[in-house]
Amino acid sequence: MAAETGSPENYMKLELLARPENVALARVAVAAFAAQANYTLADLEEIKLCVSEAVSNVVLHAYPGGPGPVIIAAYFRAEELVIEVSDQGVGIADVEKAREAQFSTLPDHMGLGFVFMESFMDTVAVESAPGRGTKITMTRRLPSGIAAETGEGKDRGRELDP
Amino acid sequence: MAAETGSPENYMKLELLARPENVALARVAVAAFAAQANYTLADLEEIKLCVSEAVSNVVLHAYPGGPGPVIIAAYFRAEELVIEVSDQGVGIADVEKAREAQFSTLPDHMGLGFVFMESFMDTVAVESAPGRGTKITMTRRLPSGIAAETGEGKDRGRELDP
Amino acid sequence: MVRVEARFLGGTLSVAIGGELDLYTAAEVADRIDRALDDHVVRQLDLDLGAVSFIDSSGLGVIFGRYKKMRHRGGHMQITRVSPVALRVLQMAFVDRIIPVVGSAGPRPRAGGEGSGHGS
Amino acid sequence: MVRVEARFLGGTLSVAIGGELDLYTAAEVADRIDRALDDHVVRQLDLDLGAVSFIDSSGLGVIFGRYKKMRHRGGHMQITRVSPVALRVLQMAFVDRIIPVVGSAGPRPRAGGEGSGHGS
Ligand SMILES: Nc1ncnc2c1ncn2[C@@H]1O[C@H](COP(=O)(O)OP(=O)(O)O)[C@@H](O)[C@H]1O
Ligand SMILES: Nc1ncnc2c1ncn2[C@@H]1O[C@H](COP(=O)(O)OP(=O)(O)O)[C@@H](O)[C@H]1O
Repeated sequence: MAAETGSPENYMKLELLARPENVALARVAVAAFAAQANYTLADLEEIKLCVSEAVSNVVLHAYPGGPGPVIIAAYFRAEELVIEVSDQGVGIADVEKAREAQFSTLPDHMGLGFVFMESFMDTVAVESAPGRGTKITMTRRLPSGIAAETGEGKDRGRELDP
Repeated sequence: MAAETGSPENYMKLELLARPENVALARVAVAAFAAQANYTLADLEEIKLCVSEAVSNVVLHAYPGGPGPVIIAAYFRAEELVIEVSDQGVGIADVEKAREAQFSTLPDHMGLGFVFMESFMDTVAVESAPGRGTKITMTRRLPSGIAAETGEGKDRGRELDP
Repeated sequence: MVRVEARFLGGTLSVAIGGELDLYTAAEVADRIDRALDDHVVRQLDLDLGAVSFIDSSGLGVIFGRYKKMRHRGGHMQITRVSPVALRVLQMAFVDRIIPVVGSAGPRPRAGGEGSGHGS
Repeated sequence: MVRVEARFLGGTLSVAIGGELDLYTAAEVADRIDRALDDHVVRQLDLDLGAVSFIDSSGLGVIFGRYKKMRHRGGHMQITRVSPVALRVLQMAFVDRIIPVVGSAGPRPRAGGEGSGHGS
């Protein structure tokens, strides 16, 4: 059982309404999933941060007419954890510009969301088109030794707070 | 924002592989969602327990040939929280019998899952047919005063551990 | 998210369980206790559930299974400490009427132990 | 999951934030600080982030927004304590190069306060 933990076929898919109070739920769920690999607590903090940024972006930008769905998927693949955050919202006209540091279409926003995602993840891909929603795919290398996870990894990994 | 918290339209839908290591994730996610209403910590413990029982049942019974998907949905409706746990597994031939205390088709199992769900939830409905999967729908009344939730409720509700 | 600590002293095996006792952790907990039971001639099994933060019917199954095992061997079993969360679940299933619960929630008594330690 | 505690004493408003500082809690935290800023003639804003368990760019926005407000009013702002998690995020965004961080993680200094208390 423990040996299968974090093995490639495991996945989670979470659908929520893109509202501020659901952002914490999204990051807690992904962190609890990621904890099945033996990431350190610091790793899990960084993963939480990136999920928080991607989901907050959907809340802030995707649905100006009122909250729509945000889908958070995560799975293990070969040597990495893959996290996808997608919406069916307005989309991004200029993805290059959106990814620039300090660029934000909202006043009073620092435009740091993409900066954080790129800092803490190994890869960040953005698929988006105006009117056709946005999908962010982030990957993060698994900690070494995942296949050898033991009861100790189980202990440590699940000690999370929301 | 806070006033909308826990309002009827909010929902979550989580799909996981029915494996033992995912049971904790399911109950943490639902508890974090339920915490948006101002349930007490004891209420949230009971909700966690029922989700754990329903999801464990899918892991144990639904897919003898190897793990398939389990879908955990939750939403607020009028005066209650609704939690649905469904699978596309083998189904239950005799639902009446399955719900009896101490009935289990597995040796060494105590047959307490349904007993717990019925003890801690206000209603528990089972839809199932052999070969067509199972859907458990549980409801639990909202704590009084949900519409009046304040920052304090926000404080208390989210202090959860997996 | 589960911790198991076992100590054997004078015929009594004392096992402290902490964390979450569910379908995922149940097999491991049962296995650790059973290994300790097989290593010694145990007349009494004392279970400390004071640090259990979550328990469901799979967790109860582990406890009840150990109880049956001790009975089968002609030994005794009791629960020396139990967290409030765990006590409610034990009571709900009437397990507390079968397995004596002699302690309750409270600060953990210092383990006095020269006994042989068993993993953690 | 956020706590805000404000004390005013001798021209200095001291605000301690605990818990999660994200999109959901940001507006409330900003609002509580701004109300305290409006109630007093504040020359200095001391922010204690020692108990912040999570912060993302929305949380940083609150902090940076208060900094801009204090600057605009001709006052000063500093961060007196910061949890390790929060420090990393501040550093990543170079916010620590703009807003002085004078303290670091450690046990929370006793609030000496006769100052007027503001909510919690
Ligand atoms: N899911 C999304 N839907 C629509 N637009 C988005 C989405 N995510 C990001 N954007 C756009 O990209 C810009 C930059 O995003 P980001 O770097 O996170 O900064 P911020 O959220 O602070 O504006 C946003 O201002 C917005 O215009
Ligand atoms: N999702 C499910 N799919 C198939 N069978 C199920 C499912 N849930 C419950 N059952 C059946 O109902 C019985 C009673 O369930 P329960 O009261 O939870 O006890 P236990 O899980 O200990 O057997 C199970 O033994 C099983 O035969």
